Amino acid sequence: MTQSQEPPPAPRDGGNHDAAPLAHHFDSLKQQYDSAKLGMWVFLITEVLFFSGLFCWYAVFRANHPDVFVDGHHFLETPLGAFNTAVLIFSSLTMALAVRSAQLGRRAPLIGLLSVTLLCGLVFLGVKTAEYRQKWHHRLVPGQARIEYFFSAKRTDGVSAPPAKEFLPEGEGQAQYRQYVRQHLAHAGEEILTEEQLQGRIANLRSFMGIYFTLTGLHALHVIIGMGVIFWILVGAIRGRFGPRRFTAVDLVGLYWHLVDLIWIYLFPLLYLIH
Amino acid sequence: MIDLDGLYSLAELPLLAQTGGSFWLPDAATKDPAMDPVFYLILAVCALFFFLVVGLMGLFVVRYARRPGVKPQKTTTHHTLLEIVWSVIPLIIVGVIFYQGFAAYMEMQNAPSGCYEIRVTGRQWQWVFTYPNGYSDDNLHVPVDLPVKLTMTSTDVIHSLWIPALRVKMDLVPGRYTSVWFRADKEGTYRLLCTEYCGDEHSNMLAAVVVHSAEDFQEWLKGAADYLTTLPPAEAGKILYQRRGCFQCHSTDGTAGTGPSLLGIYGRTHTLADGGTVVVDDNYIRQSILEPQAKILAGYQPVMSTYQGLVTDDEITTLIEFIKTLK
Amino acid sequence: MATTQVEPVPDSYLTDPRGLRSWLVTRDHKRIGLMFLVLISASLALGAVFALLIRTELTLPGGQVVSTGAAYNRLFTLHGAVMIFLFVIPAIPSSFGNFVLPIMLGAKDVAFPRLNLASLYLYVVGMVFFLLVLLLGGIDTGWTFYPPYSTSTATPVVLAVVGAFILGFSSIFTGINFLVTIHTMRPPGMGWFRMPLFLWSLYGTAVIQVLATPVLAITLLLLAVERVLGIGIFDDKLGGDPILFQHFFWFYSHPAVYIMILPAMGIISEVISVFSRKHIFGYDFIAYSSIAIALLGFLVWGHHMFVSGQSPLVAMIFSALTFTVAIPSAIKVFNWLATMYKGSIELTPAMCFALNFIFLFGIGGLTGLFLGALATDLHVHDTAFVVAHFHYTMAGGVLMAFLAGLFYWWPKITGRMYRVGWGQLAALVVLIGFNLTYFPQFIIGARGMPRRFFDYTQLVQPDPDFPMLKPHPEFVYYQIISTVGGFLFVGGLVLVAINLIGSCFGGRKAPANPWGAATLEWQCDSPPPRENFASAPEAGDCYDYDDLEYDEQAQEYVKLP
Amino acid sequence: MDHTKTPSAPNSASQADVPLAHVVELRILLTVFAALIMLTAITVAVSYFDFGAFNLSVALGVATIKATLVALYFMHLRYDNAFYATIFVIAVGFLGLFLGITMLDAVEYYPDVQTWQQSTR
Repeated sequence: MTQSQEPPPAPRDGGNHDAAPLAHHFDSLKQQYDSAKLGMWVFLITEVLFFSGLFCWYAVFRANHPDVFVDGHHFLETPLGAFNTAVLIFSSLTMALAVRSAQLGRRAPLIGLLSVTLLCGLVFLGVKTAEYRQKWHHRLVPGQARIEYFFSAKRTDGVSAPPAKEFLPEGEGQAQYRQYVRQHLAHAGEEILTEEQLQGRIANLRSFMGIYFTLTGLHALHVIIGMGVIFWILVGAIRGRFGPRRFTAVDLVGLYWHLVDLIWIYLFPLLYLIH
Repeated sequence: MIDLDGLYSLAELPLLAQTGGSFWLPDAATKDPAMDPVFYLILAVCALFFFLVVGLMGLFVVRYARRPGVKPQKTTTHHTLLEIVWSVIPLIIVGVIFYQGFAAYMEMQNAPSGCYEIRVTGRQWQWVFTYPNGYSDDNLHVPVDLPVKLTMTSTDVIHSLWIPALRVKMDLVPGRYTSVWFRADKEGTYRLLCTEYCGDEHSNMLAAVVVHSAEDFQEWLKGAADYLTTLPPAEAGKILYQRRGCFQCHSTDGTAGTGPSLLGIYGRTHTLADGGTVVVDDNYIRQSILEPQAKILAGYQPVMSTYQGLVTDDEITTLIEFIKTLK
Repeated sequence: MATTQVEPVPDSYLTDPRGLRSWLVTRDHKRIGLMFLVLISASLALGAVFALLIRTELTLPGGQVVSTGAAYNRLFTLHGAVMIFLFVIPAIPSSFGNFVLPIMLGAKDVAFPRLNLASLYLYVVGMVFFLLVLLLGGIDTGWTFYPPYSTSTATPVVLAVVGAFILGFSSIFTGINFLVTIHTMRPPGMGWFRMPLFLWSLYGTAVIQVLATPVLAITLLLLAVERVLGIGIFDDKLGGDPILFQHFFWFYSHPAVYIMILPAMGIISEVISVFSRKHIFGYDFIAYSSIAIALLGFLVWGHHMFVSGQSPLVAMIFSALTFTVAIPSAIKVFNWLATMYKGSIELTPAMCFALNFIFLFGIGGLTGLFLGALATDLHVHDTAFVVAHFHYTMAGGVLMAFLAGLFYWWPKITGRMYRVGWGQLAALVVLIGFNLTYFPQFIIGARGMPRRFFDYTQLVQPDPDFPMLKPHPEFVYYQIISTVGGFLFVGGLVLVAINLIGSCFGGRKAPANPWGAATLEWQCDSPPPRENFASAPEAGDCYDYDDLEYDEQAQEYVKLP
Repeated sequence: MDHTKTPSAPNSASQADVPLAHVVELRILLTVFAALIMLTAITVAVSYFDFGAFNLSVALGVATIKATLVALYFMHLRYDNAFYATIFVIAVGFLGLFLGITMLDAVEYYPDVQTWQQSTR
């Protein structure tokens, strides 16, 4: 850090879009870029460790209750999961290409590729929503009764207490629910004979759906955040804010998006591909 | 002068450990507690290193205090051999401590065969000790000189059983069993406490450990279980009401507690939390004890945990008879 | 002497630019550090109030301050939560770390100044959540949030959990910032092994913050999800596993104690060397030991679970690993002593607190041996003995180092000198008060006093049902000593506050280098100008005091030509 | 830890044309994409066969190959400073440590849960 002379006047925004403005506390663009990139990598590490809690939860349950997963995965649509995997991988490609375009200073491809990436994110979320809706319809969402209660007028009528933290709905819904579980498992080639078996399956399903919704829900949240920042750099790209020496933001968002993809690459077999 | 419920005045308080045991550890109910030698070994190591470090520190502060015109003396800024020596010596010492602690732990962990087995259930905020003959008590009675194994679980939150005199401690975790074993060599009465924070009355979750001679123990066990048959049901129920801690939530004088008062509750129709009604009869009381969450009276929280497996059918009958008398 | 005429102060970071708004949107690491210092000190004060209430309550058996266990449980939970999440974790990195880290590197700021400001605001939001919890009546789970108690209690647990979650991100952001700054912004001539040891300790801290804190975040999130939606994770009634929570929680919370203590050790390394006027002994070993502590700290979390129902196999592994982490700490202490040997020791307040640190942390660390060894842990786990142990390490370690750092850098931060004599007195009062408070708790803990115990009446009275049961009336005696000590301890802290705050009003203007330290922060003015250095500082050996001479006239150290 | 290997040896002089980062070739990116899609197809396909105890290992093995490809090429780890790859591997190592020990313990104490469940059923 040669501070003997004044640092070169930092090019401010406007005029030169090829090089990033140099913040006052850095000496060179390289130093600034490397700092940002290292910072992003360290942040990605925190993300890995964040998800490690979920994977640990999964691993402990899978080791001790393998039947939970065998029963539960019958209720997921493997083709949808596989399709979503392909969509995310494709979006990763377009993101990687977008970073390349930014590095090469090609504005039009950059805008196009970012838009495609964003679109892929939307498709992913769309499929996810369809899957979630189906689960909601069959009352497979953990805490569904409590969520319904929260959004209903009952919450404020002063009489009704919140439903217990139970998975099974009350009354008529329960009969339907039992019927659905029974039928679905029969469809998957498993005949449920006794009430005890059915109870066991329902308990398993409840554990599995807890894991499924928490894992995919948190992943989906990351997808949404990723789409938010992609939208932000898309706006920047349209305004011509990136250039061969000014692509840090695209690069970092790309890293984030790839990590989101990477996590899904594990979630897919762990949740959908079970025997 | 501060007077503690008329028991001690401040001036009479014992200055040091005049109440049994050593300065550091309480009275032991076993002849050679496996832990004690480890405790004193570590204490000695601690004392040695503390006086070494603080002694040297004090010495240096005095000896090398800044004096005008006196420069600090040149010494080397590193000495690898020295560093290795003072890394390896502590390593060896902690290795020894680990081994001692581990060996004693294994002794305390592995129950011998032929243990007298007692089941322990922790609940907010009470201990229930169930003997092989089905009798339950809220204090722990054990025979002397016989290894005793406690198989423990909890019906609500995590508790922890600690008997300082026996140097044993183990958590009671809901949804699973844990166990400890011990052999008391000295007859007497000792304290048993809950050491895992478990809610409002955590500090009142106490019990006594009574170590009987072998004959006394058998006699006690026989006699203790007898009250159900020798006393009229309502009176037996009253004893049970006290022993099982029902009084903590359910009063007998009409004041509402955590749960409804039992005064005059029998035979009346009550509104439930979900809007329905219920007549308090034998069946409802039985259900409320075994499945407390099933029908909650309006105005109360579903906080009671089940007594399933903790009371026998005969005991419930006596409790119902007792409740009937509360008019 | 101290109140010479107040000279006009040249523009420093404190006054340039002026105005409240310039503070609220500042990206200057010094301002952020100073604001952290103020907020953290306020949290310490709040935690200390709870502490005194607890101490007063426990003086005698039965209710003194509060009348129910429920109220007492809220007291100790809030004391623990405030002290851990709002004080000890951010205490040193966020305040002194932020202030001096870039200056020690000769840099103008940390790598990500905006992230740094975000960290401050997250801290404030977390604080607001904790205050909300307080206003809503407090929570009663203990700071550890163990389920199923935490998933079933009626108190606002989710609010507190969200608060801790947010504070976790504040900590992560600080960690990322420090890690990157140390990596990419060292000046020419300052290789890794020429950095001040405080930076090594902050580096180790940042590693833990980055690796462990996210696990706390996910743990708390899962707890909240379980509590709100009833997903079975930790609660056995919903098909979960209560022990799993303890693994999750301690995977963060054990390394977290090194987030707390490592920077404290860093400060002590600086202070001991400067005030002994001796080059630090065994630089490499101290540096490596910081990293060793950071990494080994991850391998020992299960020693909090020896009686929890953890399997004996895993307990044995954790016990063995636990002892390895004792070695790097021992190395540091021995090196500090070797540094003092044949030095020229000056008992400034900072040095006094550093010596307090060695005294108290020594006891705290050594008594850890009782808890690491399996057999003894079975006896003393969850008793007042543990309370004493971790207060010796956390309050005796972190707080003493915090105070040492405060007295050490105060002239640099505020540009004012405090009264040395009063500082020394405070250190003595704190030392005596501290030992009176906590040493008795070792004894009563080992003799049968559990922790988190509202009312110990039944332990000190004969039991009418069991006349043979020996009560422990001596507990009362020790508790009284402990409470008296507690007030003395806090009194010492008040002395510190009066001395330091008073120095802002008419204290002597601080010279650039009042202590004769060789790290770079003493080469810029006190308080430093906005961009720290007028001209680039020269990074030399940061523990070489040979060319620094005390100038009686200017009352500061100057470089010999 | 040799500091010259960490990002941006700080004394890099003022330089207008030091490249900031490597630009990955188009061909490589497309190849990696094709490989990823193929691996996805494979992992779905093999999930219909039963390898007994190896099912999970196969699925996770394929996932790990895919993840490595993404990290090496899409995330540039192959071309960037080795330090990024190092910390990424360390992070995964800590994940393994956390998961491994916790699982070891959970499996060890599980019999106590089972006996409890059987006795209350």
